[in-house]
Amino acid sequence: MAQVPYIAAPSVPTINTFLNHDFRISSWLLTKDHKRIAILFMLSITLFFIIGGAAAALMRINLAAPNGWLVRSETYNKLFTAHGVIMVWFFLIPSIPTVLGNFLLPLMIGARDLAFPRLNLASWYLFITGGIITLAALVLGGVDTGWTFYTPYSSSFSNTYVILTVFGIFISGFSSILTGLNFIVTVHQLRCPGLTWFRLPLFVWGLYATSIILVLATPVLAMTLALVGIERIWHMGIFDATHGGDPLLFQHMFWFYSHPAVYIMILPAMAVESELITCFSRKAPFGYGFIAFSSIAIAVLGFLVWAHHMFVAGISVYSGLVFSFLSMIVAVPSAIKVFNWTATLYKGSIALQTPMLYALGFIGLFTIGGLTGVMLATLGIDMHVHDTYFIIAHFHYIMVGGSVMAYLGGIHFWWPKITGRMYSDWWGRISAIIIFMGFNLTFFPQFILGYLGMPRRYHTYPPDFQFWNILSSAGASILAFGYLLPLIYLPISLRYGARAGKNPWRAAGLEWTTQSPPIEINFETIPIVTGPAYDYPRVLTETQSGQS
Amino acid sequence: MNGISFVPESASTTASRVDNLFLFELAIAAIFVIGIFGTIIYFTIRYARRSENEIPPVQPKHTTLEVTWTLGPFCLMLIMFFWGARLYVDAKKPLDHGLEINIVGKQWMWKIQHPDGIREINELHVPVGEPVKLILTSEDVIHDFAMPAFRLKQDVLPGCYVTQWFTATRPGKYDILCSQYCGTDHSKMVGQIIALQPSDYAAWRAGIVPTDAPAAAGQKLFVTYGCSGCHGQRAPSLAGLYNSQQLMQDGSVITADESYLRKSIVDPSAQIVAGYPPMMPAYKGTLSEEQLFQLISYIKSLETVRNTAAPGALPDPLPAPSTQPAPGGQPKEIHNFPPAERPYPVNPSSFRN
Amino acid sequence: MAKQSESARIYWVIYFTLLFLLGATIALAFVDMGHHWNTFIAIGIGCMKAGLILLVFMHLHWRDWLTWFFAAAGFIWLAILLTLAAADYSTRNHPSHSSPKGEPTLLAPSE
Amino acid sequence: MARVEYLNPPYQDLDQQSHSAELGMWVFLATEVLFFGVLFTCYAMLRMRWPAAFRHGSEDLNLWMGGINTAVLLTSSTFMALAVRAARAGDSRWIITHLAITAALGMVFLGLKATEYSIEYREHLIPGLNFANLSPEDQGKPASQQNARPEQERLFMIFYFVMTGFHAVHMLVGIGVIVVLIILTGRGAYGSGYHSPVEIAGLYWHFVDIVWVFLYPALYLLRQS
Ligand code: HEA
Ligand code: HEA
Ligand code: HEC
Ligand code: CUA
Ligand SMILES: [Cu+2]
Repeated sequence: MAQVPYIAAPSVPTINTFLNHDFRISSWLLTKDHKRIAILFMLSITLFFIIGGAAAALMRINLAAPNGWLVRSETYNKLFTAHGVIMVWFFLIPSIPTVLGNFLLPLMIGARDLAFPRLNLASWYLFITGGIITLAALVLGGVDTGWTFYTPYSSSFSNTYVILTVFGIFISGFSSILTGLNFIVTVHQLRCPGLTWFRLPLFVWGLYATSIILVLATPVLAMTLALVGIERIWHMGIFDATHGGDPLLFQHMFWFYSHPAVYIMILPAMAVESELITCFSRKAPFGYGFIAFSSIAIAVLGFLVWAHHMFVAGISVYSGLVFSFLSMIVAVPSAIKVFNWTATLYKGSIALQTPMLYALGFIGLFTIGGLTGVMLATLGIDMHVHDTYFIIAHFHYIMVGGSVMAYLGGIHFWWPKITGRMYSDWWGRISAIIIFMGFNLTFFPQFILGYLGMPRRYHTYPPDFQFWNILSSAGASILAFGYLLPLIYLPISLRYGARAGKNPWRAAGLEWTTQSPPIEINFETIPIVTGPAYDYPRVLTETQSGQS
Repeated sequence: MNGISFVPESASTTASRVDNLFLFELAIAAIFVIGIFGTIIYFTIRYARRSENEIPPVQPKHTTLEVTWTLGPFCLMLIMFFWGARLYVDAKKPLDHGLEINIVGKQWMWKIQHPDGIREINELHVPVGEPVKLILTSEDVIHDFAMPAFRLKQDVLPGCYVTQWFTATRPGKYDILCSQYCGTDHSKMVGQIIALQPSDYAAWRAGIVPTDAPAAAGQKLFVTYGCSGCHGQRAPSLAGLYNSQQLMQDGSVITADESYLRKSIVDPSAQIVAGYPPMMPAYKGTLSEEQLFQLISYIKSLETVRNTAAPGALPDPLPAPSTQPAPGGQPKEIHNFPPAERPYPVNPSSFRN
Repeated sequence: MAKQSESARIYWVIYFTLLFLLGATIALAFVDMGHHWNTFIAIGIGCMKAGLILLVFMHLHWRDWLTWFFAAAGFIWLAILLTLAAADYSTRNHPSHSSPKGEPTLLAPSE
Repeated sequence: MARVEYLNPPYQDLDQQSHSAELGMWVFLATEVLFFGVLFTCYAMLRMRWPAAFRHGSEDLNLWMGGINTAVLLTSSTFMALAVRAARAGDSRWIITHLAITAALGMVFLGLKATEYSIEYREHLIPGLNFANLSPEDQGKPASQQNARPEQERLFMIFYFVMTGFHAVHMLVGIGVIVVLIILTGRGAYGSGYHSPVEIAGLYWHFVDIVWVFLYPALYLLRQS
């Protein structure tokens, strides 16, 4: 079933778009257009996703048997480190903000670009430089510390390319900071006339909350990793007990960044989610204010809970109690969101097109991931399952089942806007379903493995655990197949897809009032906003008469 | 493939408590997950788009609903928090009695010393029904002593002592799995806890020729490393030192627990006892973690009440170390942590070097 | 955004206040006030100096709430990091911190 | 008298553009606070851990040179503020003069800092290079008169060098920016209509000053218990 655009694409053979006004390579590599930079980011993170995914595939194949039959333990350790580092810093953290955020933020607030277009380009270059350095470290021989770089292993014992990797992450950290800074200033300064805070799309709220974390947490990571590098070079002993330092100090600093960082990965996903759910049920979100403020609440409270990763690491029992309690509190705003999305469906006009399938999958999987997160925040349970596959399952449910699903949903939703073409909805839905199935088969068994006690980062394991591992590996191959499909049908749509028209989904939002793909300066004239966001009755009546 | 199991064996007093809490949260999670999935499926069917032109009604605000689903989960989470906190505090507060076992983790094995001198590697024999207190440290990186069948784990840090206790409830063999990534052979850093009925345990001990008990070994070290040359003469007597209050040169007061003793030996200049010159050499690097354990066991066995004489007064005669701990592995004199000085709950990792 | 006067005087006033505070903090470093008072006072004076620089040299005084917010954010977040980390460190049993200076004890050698 | 040639694409007018730039700088400074914040936090935690050794470290630093350096920086900040004032008044001659004094004082600061480092080198205080338990003077003395350094003083010195080092790097960047501004002002770029780069560079310079205002007491002055 080919997608029939709702607005018959007017026969405009050569419309002028941001894509076709200049074809030279330099016009891409030196572009200051946020839309082109978004596409540069999209291509780069896709590459990183494939590399990280390949590492995951090798790991899963190895874990199909308990004896570590495929790779040696050194290699396995390098695989999961590469997988974690790449997936976190070079795929998921940049994913939604730099691709969808970059592309859509100015369009959604009626601006011609981000506040600092040159910084935006610099951000991509920093990202790519950091990425290349990290990849170089992998090619030269890899790192085996895990993505968490725990000292003193990383600072004194590992003899792999820690410094190079850490340096790559350090550089790409500045990319994050610049993106966050750019978004914050853009939202404050460049909203078009009439676009008050409470008329903003929820996507913008989510990105704003994300940016706050990017700006305030990333420097902590940068400095902490710099200290690890310094320790390695000069054997300083800040994190080394034999010199009077303290290995737990590193963990405090690392998680002060990395817990907020997990919200960097989920807040934009939630932001996408809010757009998808409203569009495909053609209703304003239930509890706009609650969803908007819960984003900010998550961003702020997220900074208060970091030591829940350290419950059994030797922190004081008192701080264990405090951090457990605070972690429970931070789960409340997430709960608010889940319930509000579900309530938005009520009495809607629901269409299960590809983006919506991803969106619904997101709610379910995020809920499972989140609820298991609350289990981990419960002290009595964490002291059994800490650093087991239960953790692995928890965060893959949120990060893969949640964030990656939302990213894919967002890509499918805005693909017509970005490229001006419709993809095959049939293939889209098939792949969404395959990914959902494959995902659950991969990661649900890991909860059981975790409760059984299988530690993470194990290259070999006691044979009792094999059954669940085989299920998980089987699931992973289905999952990989599912991910393969969009990599095929989306590029195909660029050539063969139907033209999309301005607003194929009949969605609300300023970005849908522009041409698809937009022109270079987004809007011929800066729009003026007169009503609230998500005014679906109006949008639907307008688009009905074909005038949008 | 070795069968399919959903829940690990349960063999300690903590295990069933953790399981109960887990089941409780699992039930709540299941209710929410099923509820949310159910609602979504129902809505998508019930409100499926029937015509391209339908315009859904605008939904009014519903503050009561919002407040309900904010406070509801929050209250549930409070229950989880308190329940979990209870368990955690019980499991992590140091035990003041029980069979004390020293464990040194190093890449990639566990070295275990029993109080009566029995040593094991990657195997830990314990009697059922008796509390066992582990004092753990690492020689290199961070490890984690995980005992899934007991539902307990504790990170093992270099340069400091952490404690963890458990009481086995069922005889059997249970995994020890190093759960903190520690390098190449992290996944091979596994071992077994062998829980035995008290009678079997006694038989096992009888069948093993113990090396020197840690305290006795420590006594020898005390002489070979020259400690006895100073202590009792120019340096403070160590008798009765363990768990006493010490005044330091900088005016602070310290309880002389294991960690303090360790640091006094490894790095004496960090904390100087009031009234003495900082002349003691640092033994860092000279003594292995195991030897440190032995020296400390020896110092702990020196029971005499501390003399409060000023420096320069006649030194105490060095009392003879008490002999082996009573059979049954009970160290005799561990009256740690009088509640007055140590607020409850006490931190497991009492201090880090 | 309130209007700022054009006069240079305020900068010099602030400058000499800053120098005075600098002198004060150096002088106080030689006085032993005990009970960590030296630390609190030195950092306190640092905060005063920083405040003056922020308010006048960086014109924060004449800026809107948004600028105030971001000017404060860094410090507030740092305060979170410091307090919660210190909360952990001070409740672990460091022997060197069992009790503050000077308390009489049972078993210490008499002076 | 908006100077249209400085208006960049996404903005409607220069005012909006200057405000954005300034806000951007404030946000950036917030990240800088946390950047240094990590060092301060680690320093504070380890200082809590080893009070005596860190105190000994503070005593080994040169309080007076640090004090003079603080005064130098405060003076430079004042001149920076005056430069911004001149920019608002559109007086490019005074912009250049004040900026030049600021940069010169910055160089003086770095010079003094370098001298301090070299003294510390002679005192055998540099970890990883020549840190030793005794200062060279103490080496000949009988043990009872030696002022031996506790082992953990090494840690203190590490923090001292890392923190002041990062601060010095920020100073260098600041001086570079000021030099560029002087050149551009000389070409007539900034006047009363448009001077936002001067304002922003000012913010940055003052911030670097603030960092030092905390570094100085934290490192040099905590000599009592
Ligand atoms: C996007 C990423 C992401 C997100 C959003 C979260 C969200 C949460 N995480 Fe997760 N977490 C990770 C990624 C993430 N996490 C990663 C990567 C790790 C491992 C790092 C490593 O060691 O490598 C980890 C590890 C981790 C740990 C450490 C475990 C350990 O190592 O021992 C803990 C412990 O508290 C935790 C808790 C939580 C909690 C409470 C939330 C909450 O925010 C969840 C809130 C959501 C909900 C609660 C669901 C919706 C609510 C309802 C449906 C209402 C009903 C709810 C109740 C009644 C409870 N996480
Ligand atoms: C954003 C984050 C992200 C994402 C998307 C993923 C995706 C996946 N992860 Fe990952 N994972 C992490 C973040 C992530 N992970 C982190 C942070 C860790 C901790 C690391 C550490 O301990 O330090 C971890 C650890 C981790 C482990 C534990 C390793 C261990 O502790 O020993 C496992 C094991 O199963 C695993 C599996 C997978 C799988 C099967 C996927 C799949 O979803 C991936 C599927 C994708 C592809 C396969 C690529 C795309 C597909 C194609 C291009 C098709 C063609 C390719 C093939 C046919 C191979 N991950
Ligand atoms: C050169 C003499 C000398 C030697 C050798 C020596 N010590 Fe000491 N020791 C001292 C002095 C002096 C003190 C008190 C000052 C201080 O705290 O450093 C002390 C303090 C101690 C303390 C803390 C005592 C208290 O009252 O708090 C312990 C424990 C200790 N030593 C154990 C040992 C052990 C074990 C050895 C051998 C491995 C050893 N010492 C070797 C001189 C010595
Ligand atoms: Cu030891 Cu992992
Ligand atoms: Cu977390």
